[in-house]
Formats: sequence, structure tokens, C-alpha cells
Amino acid sequence: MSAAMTQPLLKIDNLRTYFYARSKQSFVRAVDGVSLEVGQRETVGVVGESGSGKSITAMSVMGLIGAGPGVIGGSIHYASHRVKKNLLEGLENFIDIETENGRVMKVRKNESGWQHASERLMSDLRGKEIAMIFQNPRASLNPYITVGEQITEAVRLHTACKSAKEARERALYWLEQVKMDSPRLRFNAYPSAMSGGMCQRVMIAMALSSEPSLLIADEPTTGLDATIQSKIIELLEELKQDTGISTLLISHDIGVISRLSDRVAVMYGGAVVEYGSAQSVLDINAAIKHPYTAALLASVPSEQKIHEKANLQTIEGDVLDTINVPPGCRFHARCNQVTPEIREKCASHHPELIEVAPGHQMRCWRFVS
Amino acid sequence: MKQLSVILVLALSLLGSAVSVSQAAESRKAARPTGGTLNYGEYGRPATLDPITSNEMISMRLSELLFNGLVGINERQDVVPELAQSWDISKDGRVYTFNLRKDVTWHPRPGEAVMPFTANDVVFTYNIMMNPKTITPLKVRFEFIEKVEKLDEYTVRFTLKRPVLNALAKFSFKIIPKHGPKNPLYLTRDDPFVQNPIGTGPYMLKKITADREIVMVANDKYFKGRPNIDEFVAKPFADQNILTQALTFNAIDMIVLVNPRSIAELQGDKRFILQPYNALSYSFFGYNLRNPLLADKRVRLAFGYALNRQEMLSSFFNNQGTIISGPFAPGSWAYNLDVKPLPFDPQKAISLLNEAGFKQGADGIMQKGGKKLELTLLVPIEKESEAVKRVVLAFQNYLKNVGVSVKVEFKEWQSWKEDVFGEHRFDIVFASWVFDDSADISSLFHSAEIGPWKNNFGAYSNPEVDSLIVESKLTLDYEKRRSINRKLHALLAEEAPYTFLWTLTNYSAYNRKIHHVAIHPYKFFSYADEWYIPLKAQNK
Amino acid sequence: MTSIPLKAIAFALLRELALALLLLLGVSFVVFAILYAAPGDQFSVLLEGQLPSEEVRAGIRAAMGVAQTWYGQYFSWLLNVLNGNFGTSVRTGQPVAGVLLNASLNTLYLTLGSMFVTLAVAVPIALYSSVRGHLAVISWPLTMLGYLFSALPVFWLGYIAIYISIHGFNFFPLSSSSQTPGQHDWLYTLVPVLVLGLGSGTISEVIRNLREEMSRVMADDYIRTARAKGASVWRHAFKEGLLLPVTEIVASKIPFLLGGAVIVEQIFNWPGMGRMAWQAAQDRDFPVIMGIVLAAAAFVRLGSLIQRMIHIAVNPQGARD
Amino acid sequence: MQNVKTYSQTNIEVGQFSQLPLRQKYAIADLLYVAYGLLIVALVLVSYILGMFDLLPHDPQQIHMDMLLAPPASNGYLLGTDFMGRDILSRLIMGIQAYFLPGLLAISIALTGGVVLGILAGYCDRKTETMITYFTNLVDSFPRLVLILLVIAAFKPDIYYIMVVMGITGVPAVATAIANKIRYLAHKNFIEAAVALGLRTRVIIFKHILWYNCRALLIIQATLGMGEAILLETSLSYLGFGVQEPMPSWGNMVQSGANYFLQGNFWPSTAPALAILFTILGFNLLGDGLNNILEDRRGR
Repeated sequence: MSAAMTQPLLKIDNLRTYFYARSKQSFVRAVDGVSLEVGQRETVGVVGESGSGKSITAMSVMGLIGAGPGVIGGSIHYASHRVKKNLLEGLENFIDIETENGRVMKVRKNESGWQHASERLMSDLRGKEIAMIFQNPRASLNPYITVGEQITEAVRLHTACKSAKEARERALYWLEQVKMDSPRLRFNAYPSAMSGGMCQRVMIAMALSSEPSLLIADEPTTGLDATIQSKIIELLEELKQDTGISTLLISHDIGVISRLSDRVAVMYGGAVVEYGSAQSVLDINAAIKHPYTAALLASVPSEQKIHEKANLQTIEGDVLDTINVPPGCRFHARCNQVTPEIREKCASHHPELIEVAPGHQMRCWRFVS
Repeated sequence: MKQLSVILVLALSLLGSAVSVSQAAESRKAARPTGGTLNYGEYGRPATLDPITSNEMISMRLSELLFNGLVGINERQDVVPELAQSWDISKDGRVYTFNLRKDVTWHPRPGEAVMPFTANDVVFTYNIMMNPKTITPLKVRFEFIEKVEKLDEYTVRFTLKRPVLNALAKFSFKIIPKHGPKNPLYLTRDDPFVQNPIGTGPYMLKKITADREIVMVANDKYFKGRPNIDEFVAKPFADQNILTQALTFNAIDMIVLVNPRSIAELQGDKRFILQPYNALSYSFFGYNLRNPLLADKRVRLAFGYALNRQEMLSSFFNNQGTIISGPFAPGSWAYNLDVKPLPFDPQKAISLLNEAGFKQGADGIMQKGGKKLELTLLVPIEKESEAVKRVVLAFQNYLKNVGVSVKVEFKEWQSWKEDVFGEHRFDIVFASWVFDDSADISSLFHSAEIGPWKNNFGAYSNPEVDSLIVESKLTLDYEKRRSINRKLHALLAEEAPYTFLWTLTNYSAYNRKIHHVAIHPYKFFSYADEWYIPLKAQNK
Repeated sequence: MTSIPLKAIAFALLRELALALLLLLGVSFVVFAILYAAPGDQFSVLLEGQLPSEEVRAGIRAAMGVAQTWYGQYFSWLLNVLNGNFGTSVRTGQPVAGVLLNASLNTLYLTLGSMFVTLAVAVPIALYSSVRGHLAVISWPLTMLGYLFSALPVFWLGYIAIYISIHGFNFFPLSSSSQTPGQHDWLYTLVPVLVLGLGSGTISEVIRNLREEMSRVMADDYIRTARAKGASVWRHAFKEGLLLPVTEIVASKIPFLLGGAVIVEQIFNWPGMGRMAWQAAQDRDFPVIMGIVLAAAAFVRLGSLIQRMIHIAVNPQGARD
Repeated sequence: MQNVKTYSQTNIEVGQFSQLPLRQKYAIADLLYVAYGLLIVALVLVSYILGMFDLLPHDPQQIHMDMLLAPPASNGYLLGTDFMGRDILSRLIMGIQAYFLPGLLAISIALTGGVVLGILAGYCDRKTETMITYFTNLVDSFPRLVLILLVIAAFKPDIYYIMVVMGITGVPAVATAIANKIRYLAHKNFIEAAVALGLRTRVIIFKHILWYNCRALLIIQATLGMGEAILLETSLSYLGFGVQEPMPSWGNMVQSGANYFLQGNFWPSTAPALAILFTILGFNLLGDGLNNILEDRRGR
């Protein structure tokens, strides 16, 4: 692809995805003002504890958030050489929001209208332009259809080869691509007859078979046992080399993130707290570090730690409850680097995402001069 | 209402005029248009269609259309020739010789030559009827015949064990063909013949449809001349309400027996004719005299006084019937009009019970020696006909008023019969007898008829009655016999083994398009070959 | 290699078939046991109107060739049944098998028709409310209607139907084979089918069941995948969300419908097994009842057999169970 | 079509969930269902008691030959009189006697049998399970009404016989439900956990499985069962095999009333038919409402 293309492939801007806890009569602010970019041929890793809203972000991009308030704000600009559009174009018309000092208190949404509009926007992208693979691959494959058929379906839906025969060959090709052993045999097998690792390979094959520009991998390795994990990661690495496909990689596993991503976004409580190139963000010894990232890294075992027999640190407190978000910095309740002078700011105001170094953004009062 | 039948035939006058009647019939018939179909509705389905194994009214009506007897009974209750064109009776009244018609043929079976009716068939019919393995209600009625011989192709001779009054009429039993049944010795219900019989009658069985509709077509070779209406179809119904609706919507043209509650509805309707016909039947409450409480006739009489028959008749059957006083049907010659029905008189009832030694207990129930007057009334279940329900509930109510507690127990038809006739497990039953033009009540009240599956289920035994019955059976003089029966009537009314209720006027309802409908009291279709449908009414 | 492995199915078919036969054997025995425990003499039906002595009864028994011991009776009966001979009706003397065949075909028509009606009503409601949530504007009243129909006594509904068709549309809802043809007979047969379909008391259950299945499946991961790859959700949800539940329900509801048929056939004069059963119960016509119960049980087994077949055909490796 | 939903934040802190008013915890419809169902149950109970102590507007057995089939509200008879001139209202109330106890009998048979078999199936080894499956399949092979006709033909039309049969035919449903529940729990390692805790089997089964996890299910089965009992009795009454006169039952009231339906006298059958309609509706709604509230909430 031409390097002239400066515009990023995917540009998420101030995305807000809420849910509604009927039983508690209140919103779950799962994603609350996330901004991200995925450039051409680039892999962006999103890391964070579970419940930090990373998966929801991915789903929002795919337009897979169904009922409930769902995606209520922001924009998602997608620009491949084939399609250029805002994936949330005009959706705001179906939603009206009442806010109280910046906090969303009431959402009226025309569900059917929103759904139809969203479907119309996404119809020519899902699977074709943006493909997605999920965690727990076994459950994510249709147990009633042979894997071969499921891949073939994707091929016929989205690529030029429409004839059953061609499509079948194509599907087989992709099964080989994902290093499926004896693909012709597996072709007619049902997911229930396969191991989790194989299922994930199938998922990947299925995702790539439609030759998308963007791959969203949502916890691709979670739930697989360690050896399989590394195999899958290797596979993803190779595929990245071969196809150069841009990837939005979502994982709670720093290891995975660090092996695959060019840039990394750290999410906490539905917002990005640190965003920058992989090496700068994941460098445990870097000078400026978001307290949360620091804590995350500290909690990951690494050779060097093991050498130094340094004991692993844990992050005190629980993951932020996104149901009733405190007014101030979302992490400050658990933050161990709060200094007296910034304490009340931490408690009262939510810090902005500011650039602390070129291409390295941070959401913390410590670095606000 | 389900009815038990005691069929014994008895006719009133001698031949002579009879022949001319049927000739007249033929001449009239010629003038009438032929064609058309008559659909008539029956409540329930016939079990078998032949005259021998069948045991319910539905198939009996059918066999009128399909078969003939040696003799027949005409509209005026005279014995008239049918298959036998003439006969003579020996002086001692023990030998009956019949000369058969030579022009009668059996209904043709597909692929078989047309068979003539001969003496063989008569002999065959009698023999198969009397075979112990044959399942038929008829046996008992012909025990008086000693033997039957074929003299030649068209002459048969019956020899009687003893002279019997009006034996002639009994020869109206239907004749079946020798080549009919598969098994020549005896007839059971798995013989194919019972499902598609052939006879000599005015109509031939054409087919039985999947839903047991019985389609019969005119017999062109019928010896009395081809019947007018081309096709008779018997349609079975499982719900009496629907049966009436079916008539009003011309799904059928005739209902043989109209449900009492529908009469009012049909009376209003100009399209139909409600024709009453007096079936010789009556309803009664029968008592089980094996129960000491009921052994005392004063108790039984008391029950009689406690009932308000008139009220029941008027409010349940809108007065379509006559209240009776004794064991004979009012239409019958034997009925004794001097005996008046018991009046409605609760006081009398109570005093009778007191006489019998019953005293009103604290709970208002009569008791004697600490034994309460509590009885069970056994009633057969009948799905829609709540006429029965009404009567028995009213009965229960009336008796409550005189301090008798009656427990009503409903049983389905079969087990009801087992309890009443087989095991005698009952105190009171509500039922009704159907007679034909007969007055022979011997099987009901003679002490010899006590026992399992005999008709004297109440175990009523009274030497006086027995002797009267026997006397009337043996006497050959009609007037003498009549007076005996009148005595019998009075006696039984007085003895009250039953509480006699009423004879209901049966109504048949049919579409006006059907003309010249004459209905035989219980065989119903005896004269159907003369009914007709005007041409203009036929195509609809 | 096809996606429907016939071998597996054939094998399963054999297994199911064996099971079904085993069950039918059990059924036959239960039936026989009940009837054997019954008091009274099944041949008394023949004695109507006559005054039978014991020898007459003996004659009848001999004529009908009845074994004396219970196992004798059972096995002779069973053997006959296996030869397709269900004995002859005590009442009419007709071979039960033949009569049963006609009757059961009529009943089959009635029940299948009404099942179709039930589904035709229930499935759309169920799907709609599974998509919109069962409290949505339209689906709620519809569901309510389903409940109402299920709560009505079916024969009363029948009378209403007749009353309406008489006074409202002025036609008489009775099927009759000897009716002069062409009088749009199918219309006549339509009413009972509708009545049974709506009134058999299954609709509300079917609706609820389907709705729950559908919404459960819709929440499954693989449906999300399907959406993510831009494939038709319905195509993916069809098998587990609709096909399987429907077949299961149909199979499990056959007994109820056969029960309802007993009533509806009475009202509409429908010449089917139900009416036979009633008549036979009245007359204690045991061979007929035995035949009917067996036939009915056979229907039920057949239904579940087919259901199993579909189930296996759809996911040969028991992906979900 | 438009389908607008509104979501609004009530400013309560988490942890106050239990203080929320009911209608916010559960779907309003479910609550309505249950409320209506309970109302019906209460009515049934009340009229059962009324019937027991003959606290009725009129004597349900008193025959009035002079006013058969009197239309509603004719002198003092609120719902009119039936074909014997008896007060329909009183008979309606009395009618509950006819199926209340038999219904309970049927239900208790179904529940006890179902529970026992269910536990055996869910808890014991493969062999017992297959045997039980065979049994349930066997029972399921009989169309209920046909089986009952068979029993009637064999013995006699007695409501208790009928209800026993109904109870037995009701067993499989309960059994499978329980068995599935137990399998589900086992699947969630619930039982192993309990065993690991050293609980005695009896305790596990009765306290933890039955009481904690199956009571809702049992209640639901019971309510649905009562509805079925009523419908069944009605059907049999139509066939003439139900509760017999003079004992009133809703079934035989509809039946005898229906004889006059086509002649245009609606009330004798309509009153009991509506009673049946609303009662069964009540039981079904109660069952489903409870189901949605007690069962589905779990895990959500």
C-alpha cells in the first residue's frame, strides 16, 4: 500500500458506549470517551483489566452492541482504499441524551431506527472490511455447521470467488495458511470435534478468508492453555508479516500485547489512560509512566524479575465499578502515587489525555504541569 | 334415551283384507315419482347390519329396509303376506305351512348370479338362528318352535311345540340367504355377512363409507315394486345437539328420534314436519326386591305417590307423552284404562312409609329399627341426553321431600347392564322397555325369569302373577286373554314392582320434501318403500 | 463425505427404532394389564337384549376363540398384533386393524392440521417477541391471546365455532363423505382443525418455549460471530433456534393433540380414533381400545422418532445436548 | 415501526439494590401475572372454604321445576339457573369441591413421583437413569385422555381414578425437570463441592438440591398441574365421564349447559366456561410469572 496514505485506517474519537442495569436503575459506563487510532499495516494493542471496556470498544467498532443504550456518542472513522466512512454516521439522530454537569443521566433511544441505520452503515463492512475473532473460539463457531462450510460461507459472501468449488478451494487454502494439520480432513468436521486451539485457527482462517483490511482480535488467546496460546500468537505474528493486515488487538495479557503490537493503549474504567508506541508504554523502567500502567507491568512476571527474585506486586483494590463512576480520576482510589498537592484534583476532576512526549499520551494529574 | 327391547310380535286380525292393501300399495306407487336421496341421522352407529346378530334399534330399523319376513305387519297392525304369499294352519294350531312367493330374488352380489329366494333360505335362517354358538337376542322368542321342514322349493312347514296364540305374527322375523354367511352353521359378529348383508328388501346395501355412513340404493327387483326414493343414507352422529343442527342445515333430511329439548326448536320451523309416532315403550323406576327395604310393597307404593309425574312430564318433555299406571304400553290392547295412575300425594307417601314402620329420623330421613332408608339409583351415562339426568335428579328430589335419601350413581352403559342384569348390584334403576305391538310381559315379572342376565332383574316373584302370566300365554281365546292381562295390569299396579312413569311420544322430524311418510311404531321403516320425493325437490 | 453422514443416522435410526419397539411392547403390556385387572366380562356387550345362560356365554367364548389364562390371552393377542391382526371388535365384529387404519388416517389429518395451525400462530409471535422482548408493544397482547385460547375448554370453543359458523357465515361445519362433492368440503373440515389447533391448550406453551429457545440462541457467541462476518443471523440461528425446538415441541405435543382429538371428533362428527375410543369405552369394546391405545402410542413414538432423526441429521456429533 | 426506549439514571448508590421498589427489580408484566394468579388462587381457596361450610347464596342442590334455565339476575339468581332450576352461582362455588382435592391428589402424585425419579435419574448411576428414562418415555407414550378412557372402560368413571392417572402421567415432566436441574448443578460442580464440604447425601439432596434449587420449579409445576386438572375434568365431563350429577363440577356444568348453547341459551355454559377460563389463565400466568421471576433471574 502507498505510504502516501496518511489518514489512519481506523480513527475512534471520543467513543461512548453505555449499558443499562435495569435492576439497578443506572448506567454502566462501559466505554466513556475512548479515542484510538489504527494506522495502515499497524497493530494496536489495547490492554487493561477485565471490565476496563476494551472488548466493548471492539464490539462498538463492529456495531455488535445490540439493545440497551449502546453506542451513544463519538465517531468511528474508517478509511480503507475501498471504503471511507464514519461508522456512526447519523446515529445520533436516533438518540437524545440528557446530561447533568457532564454526566449522562437519561437516554431516549429509538431502538429500531438506530438498529436499521447501524446495520445499513455496517452491512458492507462487517466481515468484508473488518473481521473479528473472539475469545472462547469453540463457542464462537456454529456447532451445527462444519468448519469448512463456515469458512466457505465467508469466502462466498465477501470475495470474488462465488462458485462453491472455488470457494471451497479458497477455504482450504486459508486452513493451510493457519497451519491447520490435515485441513482436508478437518474441512468436514464439526467444531465440537476440535480442540480450542484448532477452533481459534479456524476462526482466524474464517476472518482472513474474506481478506479484510482490519482485523479485530478480541482476547484471541484467552481460555487456551499456555502452549496453544504461544502457538496462536506465533501464527498471528507470521500472518502479520505475510498479509500486513492492520490489527486491533485486545488482551488483558501484557505478554501477548508486547509481542504483537506496534502501539499500545492502556484502558482503565472505560477510558484510555496511556497511549503510545509499544516500547515507550511497556517499558517498565521508563521515566514517565501512568501509575496504572506501572502497576500492571509490575504485576507481570519477567525473566529479569525472576532473576532478582523480586516479588510480584499486585494492584490494591478492585477494578473500577463503571456503574457509579466517581467524579475524579478513575484510578485514584487505587493509585499509589498520589502526592499531597494533586490529591484533591485527583479526587475531584477527571484528568484529560495529554501528550507527555511525541506520540505518547497520558491521563494523569502528575504530568499536568 | 337408550332403551331395552322386549320384542314379541302379536297381531290383531286375520288375513283377507291384507292382500288387497299391498296391491293397493303397488297401484299407488306407480303414480309417484322415483328418484332422490334421503339422508337420515341416527345418534350412534349400528354395530351389525344383519337382522340376527344385531341387538339395537338402529340396526333393527335398517333391517326393515334390507330384509323381509315371511309375513309382515301393515299400517293397521294386520298380518299381511310378504315372502309367504299364503299359508294354512292345522286344526290343532301346531303346524304352519307357508307357500312362498316364487318371484323373489336376493340382492345380487357383484360377480354372482342372481339367486332366487327359496324354502332352503327359510330353513337355513331358522337353524342358524337357533344354533347355540350364534350370538342373537332372538333365540328365546322362538323356543316354541319344534322343527322346520322344507316340503318343496317353495313350501316350508313349521311345527310348534304347543299351540300359541297369534303365532303367525311371530313369523315376521327376517329371512337371510343361505348363500349369505360364510359360516353355514352359526353366525357370529366376525362373519363378513354381518357387515354387508344381502336381503330381499326394498333397498340394497351399496357401501359403508369410511365414517360408517350406510348407503342403500333402491332394489329394482323388489317384489312389491321398485321403491320410489333412489337412495337411503344412514348418517351416524355422536352429538345430539349437532344432530338437530344438521337437520336444520339440510345436512340430513330426517331424524328418526328427535331429542325432546329440540322439539320446540323444530316446531317453529316451517321446513320440517314433526311426526309423532307412538313407540310401544314406557319408562319406569325398577326396584331390586332383594333389598329388604324394598321388599315391602308399601314402600314401593309410597315412592309412587311421592313422584309428581305430571310436573316432570310437562317441564322435561313439554308434555309429549302419557302417564301410565301399569306394565303395558297404553297403545297396547292389553292396557287397562280402569286402573288410574297413582296421584301425586306426598302425605299419602309418608303415611304409607309410617305404616311400613319407618319413622322420620332427626336428619329428616326415614328409618326403621335404626336402619336408614337410603338407596342407590343406578343410571347409565348418556352424553348429551340430560333428559335422563333431569328425571333421576327430580326423583331424588321428590323422595328427599318424603324423607328418603337416594344416591344417584352414573355408570357407563355396559357396566350399568352388568350391574343390573348380571350382578344385581343396585337398589333402583331408571330405564324403559320397548315393546312391539305385543303385550307379553312374562319375561319381566315371571319368577322363572329371575337370575343373571334375565329380564326380571328386580327378582319380583308372586305366585298369583306367575299363574296369570302362564294362563295368558296358554289361552288361545283373545278376549279371555285380554281380561287376564287386565287383571295382571291391575295386580302389578297394586304390587308396584316398578313405579310406572309414562310413555313418551316419539317424534320423527323430516324435511317437507319427503311425502307419504308412514312410520311403523318401532320398526320405523316398514313402509319406506312408499315414501317419495317430488321431482322438483329431488335435485337439492 | 457429505455434511449429513448417513451412516451415523442409519445407526441411530436403528437404535431409536429398537427403543420405540421396546416402548410399544411396554405399552401393550400396560394396556393388557389394565384390562385384565378390569372387573366384568368383556363379552357382555354381546348379550344385550338376550337372556344368556352360562352355556350361551361359553358358546360365544368358543366362537370367538378366547384363551383362558391371562398370559395365554396376552401372548395370543400380542402375536396377532405382530401379524397386523388387532383382533375383531367385540361390538361390530369387524377386524379392528382395518377400521383403525381409516380412523387413524382421519385423526392424523386432524392432528397434523391443527398442529400446523398452532405453529402458524405461535411461531411468528414467538419470533417477534424473541427479537423485541416478550413485553414489547405488540407481542404482549398476542401472547395474552395465546394464553386465553389455551385456557378455553376445547369443546365449548367447538360449540362457539359451530354457533358462529352457523349464524355468522351460515354454513354448517360438518365433514361428511356422502355429501354431494364440491360443496367446498375442505371448508367444513377447516373448522375442527382450527378449533383443535387453537383450543388444544398448547399454544401458550409453544409460544413461551420457542421464544425462550430463540432468545437463548440469539445471545450465543456463534450468532455474534455470524453477525461479525456479515452472514445472515437467521440462517445461523435457524437450526438451533427454530428447527430443533419446533420439532421437539411437535413431538412432545402429539399426545395432547390426540387427547384433544377425542373431544373435537365428538363435536364435529369426525370419523377418527378419538370417537372410536369413546364408543369403545362405552361398550367396553376391549380389542378396539387396545388397538387405539397402541396406535396412539405408535403415533407418539413415530413423532419422537422423526424428531430424533432430524436432531441427529442436524448435528450428527451431538454438538449440543 | 417506532420502538422508543428510555433509560434513566436514578441517583442511588449500589448496594441499595434491595431497597429498590419491586417493579424496578422485575418486569412489570411478570409481577402482574403473579398478582393476578395469586388473586385467582385466593379466590379458589376462599370459594373452596365457602363451599365446605355451605356459605352459599342458595342451596346448590335445590331444584326449582318451575324455573328451569332462568336467565341471569332473575329473582335473586345472579347467574340464572341451570337445567334443573338450580342456582348457577352457588353451583359454581360448590363446583370447586369437585376438583380441588382430586387436583391436589394428582399434583402431589406427580410431584412426589417426579422428585423421586428425578433424583434417582440425576443422582444415581447410568443404569438406573436409563431405566427411569424408559419409564418416563413409556408413560409419555400414552395420550393422557385416551389412557383415561381406557381406565374408565376397565374400571369406572371416578374422578379419583382419573386424577391418579393424571398424576402418573404428570410424573415424567417433573422428573425430567428435576433431573436436568441436578445435572446442571453437577455440571457446575455444585454437588462435588457439597460433598467436599462433607455434607451427608440426604442433606445435599433435600436441603441443597430440592429446597434451595428446586422449590421454585416445584411450585411452578404444581400451579400448572392444577390448571391441567381443571381442563381434564372438563373434557371428561363433556364425554360424560367426569364428575357426575348431582355433584356440581365446572366441567359438567359447561357440559349440560352446552346442550342449550345452540338453541341460544348461553348463560348456563358461559358462566362456568368463563370461570374455567379465568382460573386456568390465573394458574398458567402464575406459573410463568414465577418462572420468569424465580428461575430466569438466576445467573443474570
